[in-house]
Amino acid sequence: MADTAMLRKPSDVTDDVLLNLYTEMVRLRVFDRRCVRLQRAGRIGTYPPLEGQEACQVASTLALRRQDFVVPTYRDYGAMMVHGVPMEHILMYWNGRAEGCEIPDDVNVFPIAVPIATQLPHAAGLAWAAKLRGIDQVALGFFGDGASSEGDFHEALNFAGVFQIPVIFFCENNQYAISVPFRRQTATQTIAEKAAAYGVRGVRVNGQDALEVYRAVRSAVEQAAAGGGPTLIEALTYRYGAHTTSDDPSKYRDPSEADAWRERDPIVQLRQSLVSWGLWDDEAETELLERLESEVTAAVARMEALGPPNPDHLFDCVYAELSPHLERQRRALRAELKDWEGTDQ
Amino acid sequence: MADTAMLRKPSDVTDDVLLNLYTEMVRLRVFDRRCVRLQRAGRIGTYPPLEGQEACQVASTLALRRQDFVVPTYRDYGAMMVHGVPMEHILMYWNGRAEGCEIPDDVNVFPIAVPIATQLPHAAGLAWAAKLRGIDQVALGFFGDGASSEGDFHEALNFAGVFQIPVIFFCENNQYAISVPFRRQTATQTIAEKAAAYGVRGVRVNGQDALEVYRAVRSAVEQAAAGGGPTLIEALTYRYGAHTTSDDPSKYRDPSEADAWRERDPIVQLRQSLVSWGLWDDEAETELLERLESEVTAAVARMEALGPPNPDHLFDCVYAELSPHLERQRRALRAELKDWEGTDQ
Amino acid sequence: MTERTLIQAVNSALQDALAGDERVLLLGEDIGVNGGVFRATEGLLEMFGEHRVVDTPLSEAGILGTAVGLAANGLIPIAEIQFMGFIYPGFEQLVAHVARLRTRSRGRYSAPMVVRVPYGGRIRAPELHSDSTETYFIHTPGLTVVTPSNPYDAKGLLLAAAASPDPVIFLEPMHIYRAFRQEVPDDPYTVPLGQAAVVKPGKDVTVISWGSMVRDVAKIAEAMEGSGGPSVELVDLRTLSPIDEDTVFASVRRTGRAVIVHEAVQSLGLGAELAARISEFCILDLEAPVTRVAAWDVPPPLFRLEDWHVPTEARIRAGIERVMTF
Amino acid sequence: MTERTLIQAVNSALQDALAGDERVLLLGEDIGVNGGVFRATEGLLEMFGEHRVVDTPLSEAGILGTAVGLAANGLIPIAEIQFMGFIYPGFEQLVAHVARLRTRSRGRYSAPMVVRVPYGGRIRAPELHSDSTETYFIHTPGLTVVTPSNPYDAKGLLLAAAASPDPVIFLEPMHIYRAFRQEVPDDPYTVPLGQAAVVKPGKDVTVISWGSMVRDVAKIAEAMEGSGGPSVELVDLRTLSPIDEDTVFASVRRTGRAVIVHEAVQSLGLGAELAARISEFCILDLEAPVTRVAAWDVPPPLFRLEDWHVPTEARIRAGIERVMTF
Ligand SMILES: Cc1ncc(C[n+]2csc(CCOP(=O)(O)OP(=O)(O)O)c2C)c(N)n1
Ligand SMILES: Cc1ncc(C[n+]2csc(CCOP(=O)(O)OP(=O)(O)O)c2C)c(N)n1
Ligand SMILES: [Mg+2]
Ligand SMILES: [Mg+2]
Repeated sequence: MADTAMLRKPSDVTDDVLLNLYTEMVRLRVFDRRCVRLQRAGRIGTYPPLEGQEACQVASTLALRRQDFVVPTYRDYGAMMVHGVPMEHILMYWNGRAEGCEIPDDVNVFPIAVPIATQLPHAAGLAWAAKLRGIDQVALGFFGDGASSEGDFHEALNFAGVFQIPVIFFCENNQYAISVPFRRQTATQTIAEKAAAYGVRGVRVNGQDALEVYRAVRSAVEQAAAGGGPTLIEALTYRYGAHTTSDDPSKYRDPSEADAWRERDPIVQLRQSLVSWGLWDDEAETELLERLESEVTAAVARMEALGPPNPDHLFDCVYAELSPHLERQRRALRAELKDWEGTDQ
Repeated sequence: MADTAMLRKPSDVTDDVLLNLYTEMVRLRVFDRRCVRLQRAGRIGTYPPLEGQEACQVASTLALRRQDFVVPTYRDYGAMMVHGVPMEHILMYWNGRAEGCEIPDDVNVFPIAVPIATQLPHAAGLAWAAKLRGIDQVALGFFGDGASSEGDFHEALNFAGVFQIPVIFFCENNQYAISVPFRRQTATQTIAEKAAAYGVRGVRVNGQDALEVYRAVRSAVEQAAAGGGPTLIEALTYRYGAHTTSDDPSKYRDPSEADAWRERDPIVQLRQSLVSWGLWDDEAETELLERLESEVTAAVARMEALGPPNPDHLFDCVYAELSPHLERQRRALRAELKDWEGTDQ
Repeated sequence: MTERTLIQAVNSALQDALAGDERVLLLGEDIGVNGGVFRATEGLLEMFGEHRVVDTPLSEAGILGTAVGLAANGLIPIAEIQFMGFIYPGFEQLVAHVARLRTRSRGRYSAPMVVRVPYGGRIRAPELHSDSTETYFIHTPGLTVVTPSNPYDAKGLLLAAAASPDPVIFLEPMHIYRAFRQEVPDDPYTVPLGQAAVVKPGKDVTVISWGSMVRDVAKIAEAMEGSGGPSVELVDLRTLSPIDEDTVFASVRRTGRAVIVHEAVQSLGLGAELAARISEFCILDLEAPVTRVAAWDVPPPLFRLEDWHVPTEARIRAGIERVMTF
Repeated sequence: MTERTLIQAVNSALQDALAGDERVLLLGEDIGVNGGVFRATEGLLEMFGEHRVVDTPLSEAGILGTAVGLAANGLIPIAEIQFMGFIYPGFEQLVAHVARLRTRSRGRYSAPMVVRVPYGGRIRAPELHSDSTETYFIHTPGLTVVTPSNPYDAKGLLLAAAASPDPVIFLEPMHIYRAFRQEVPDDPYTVPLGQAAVVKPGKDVTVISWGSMVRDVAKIAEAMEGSGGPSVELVDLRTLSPIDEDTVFASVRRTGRAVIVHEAVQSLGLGAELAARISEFCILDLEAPVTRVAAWDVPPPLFRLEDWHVPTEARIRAGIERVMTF
């Protein structure tokens, strides 16, 4: 994006949206950096940082309507929060707490999919149900560049094409699947071109440009909602940090690569634009950062205020009702814990 | 193919090959029709006829070299025979006899894959091994139009593209997966165009034209052998008959469709050309049919001359060696059979 | 009431499910225009239209994966997998998602669906069309696994499965799809999940079986009894997960002897779990060790050998005699 | 001899396998440049080059499916699946092909390969990274299933697996990847497949376990014995399929009591098969019913609850006491 272009204020996006895009991106970054520190301090478990991918997650999700579904991977807790999942649930999840899996009833976010690409058929199914039920609702399924190699990617895209499902497949192509570079993942140059193999629209956008992402998703939502079927959007992006906190990126890539990407940082770029359009200034920035730091601090406090894990959670949502066999197992565990609480181990 | 074109004798294919193409196609047809009758008479089990697809199976396989691998589906027993599997083994297989699974040591044919698309990664692996071992060998994996919807199709094509594997994926697009028409299988117009999603060459040929198929595969073999990587070939074809002898095609398609395809019958077409080139006449035809009928009769006789099924076959190839547990089970079965033979049940 | 075969009972249940709840839809390969390779869905496309009886692409992960989304967004998919040997491409979706969606979302979402799977051998089918791998599903917490042994139960259990809030793997024994007819009500009814049935009372030995083997055992039991042999109590397990321990244990405690008969291979077939539980909970009543009669621990063979793979009459008799003479 | 952790022993075995047989190649996600997410393949790309240590696309069916072809055409693939929870997308290839290739071709082809799979819980890993679903593989005829409980066995069993003519699922207990070191020979050696080990002799009760639980049981057994409890004979099964009945039965016949401890969920966990077989073959020597101590029959939870899911010390002790006081 040329500097001159940045100076022209877009007419197709309201100031509210522009500010929202920015503040949510900053929110994710503040959250993300805190989580990396929390993990280092042993206060949460393994954590997959998203820094660098904020525009992808925020702009795509803000372009959805409240009724639309967000179908995330492990790295898309940012999108989940933007769509309404409380921050402390995300913290609890990465801290291994069952409570972290809770999703409020009025928030259309699906649980995090850990097995790669498996969420894409879910997104197709959710949106297909909406179509069959005559509901005005789309689903957006996130996935990574690596996910494009899995069979589930193929089967989901194919269903979407055949049944003209109102679903959006949003690829955060951060160019690595853990250590494996994109060129080892596929012999094509892009993910977007794969859409053609399914009779699906394919679009490639700059994933560091929140506005470009926003417009692409908004248009895909409009088309889907109007019966125009599915879209595959590939957003070129980069994770600055490690794959997860257990990963050491210096094993497989040169740190200069991340530095180069930071030059095109989505947050810095949007801030410059907002400032140039008179929508943002240093004071607003300071205030925002303060507000976000305390939001995160409060969420961490709520996570840490949880009592000890509740062993009933092992059993209570496996089936709608416990079988006598599971009831017996639950009783046995309760008895064991009672003994255990009685000792001072 | 226009009639005038048929009159010009090709200069890039020897008379031997032309005659081979023809006689092998007729051989498959004679075999196939006999099998349908055998099944009706209860002399073999469920059987998937190939009539209509002879050019696909014969011309593709004849374009391979002896050292190349044929990796078949259940419908490609025709290609298997062309590449050297004895006819009686095919009969035994469809008659539920373990002996039918035998493949001669010097015949590079893989076992029939029943689960759809699963053979495609095998073909890629076989050819990849050849490449890694520096052997001049390619593998040709057959598949149907329906198979293109499975994840294994995707993963195999993707590996082939990434590792530039000397493999050929040969689609017999007969336009139905059992009852499901091609347009319900994918939103694209062709299978060939899907190759682009993997950086793989894609070619579409007339599957009723043996020469066109032969040339496409020959060229793909040459490219693969020269380090030029994989090719996906889609041959448009049609099965005249039922999916298997358990299937009733009148449930899902108009008989006139098959009639129209018979007008472009691959055998009739090639015979007309051969006759016009002076390579074939009625006498040769009569002689060929007689020879083939007795070949099939002899193969059927060999199948039917097999003694009772040997229960040891249950155990003898599961592991390289029997564990004591399986040895005990085999002993128990032998004991049971001894008792059973002793009675006159 | 109409005399129906098992497959006709399935068809009747599917029709009732579609008619009774507009959230129900059928998904599968060849289930629409063709009416299913076994004709389980015959006539339903015409009755309910192509949005409720959906011919899908050839794609089991696609079927089961989209079913998760369909179920989570208010529909009740009943998926047909053509044969048990072809459910494996969708295994990841079943194990990682279908079975765990409720837990993973702490109840916000669930995946009420039925996965219909024709299974078992003895129909002279081609390779890989004869697997009995119910263990894979029984060992997966979150799934309910059901199999009927007769037309009446087939309809009632299938309607119960469709009404279940949890995903149900509904195994249909192909061997008895058309083996016999039974009076089956035309109206909808349910046979409760999780309840075994004592299909034949007896006092000397309990035989536990399910699916197509129930009929074999019943015949053998009658023949043995008729010729002065032991009195066999035959328990049709019907729901394979969760196990109806009350019925099983009560019977074994009464008879003091247990034989389990199944088509799955022996090692870690469900007989192992039943034997382990019976030995644990009924030990003081057992007169003999629990005996299993199962398929040998080798892959299902091509069909000319399949009758030697699954329990034969001789082996079932021998199993019963073994516990009687211990 | 070098003191090695279990993961280092795996690395050493892989190095020896690659050096000792040029047909061996490694396939997997992140195994090359990155040296594996657990560092099992660290340094091997540099030593053997990218044709022998192959970073594949993210595609388990692709890995296992091409491995079938690679193995059938003269190579010996050792595939790494990143975690047990991620083998399911390749399940069809394993069950329908890897396990059956020899049978299906009557011996013309076979699929000698090793599939290395980190498994089990208790490393505070994210969701789905803690499955112990060895049952799926044990119940599949044609597969050999192996798991070491210490560094020495890890290297020896892995080299035996690589030399096996049959496909081996090699389960690596992540919990003890780095838990302790042991003297491990630098040179290649094998620990035979199919042989359990009596890792601690005893006379009152046999405990059978495998993988990471062996260490837990050993500690508990010593503590119990130290405080005047029963004398425990601890059998490390090592090969889960086929089961070494000789060792297991001999031990149980001697002690008269058996407890099985595993991380897999109880229902149709391998404990079920062991209990069934022991009850069948050692019935006359048993002083108490065989007891199982296993994970509860629910999915492995997020990590804050995982220690309550798998057998705890209290539960293992209670199991041993239960058979002692029966
Ligand atoms: C089926 C499966 N295989 C392997 C893994 C282990 N794994 C976790 S993340 C990852 C890389 C994913 O790469 P990509 O799709 O590009 O997403 P990114 O992490 O870059 O966001 C792998 C291999 C998994 N979670 N699921
Ligand atoms: C994984 C799997 N699912 C379902 C089936 C059942 N089935 C056998 S053949 C067939 C249709 C295959 O169609 P296509 O790939 O076009 O090949 P064709 O039979 O037309 O040659 C189906 C669904 C199977 N064999 N494997
Ligand atoms: Mg990535
Ligand atoms: Mg077809």
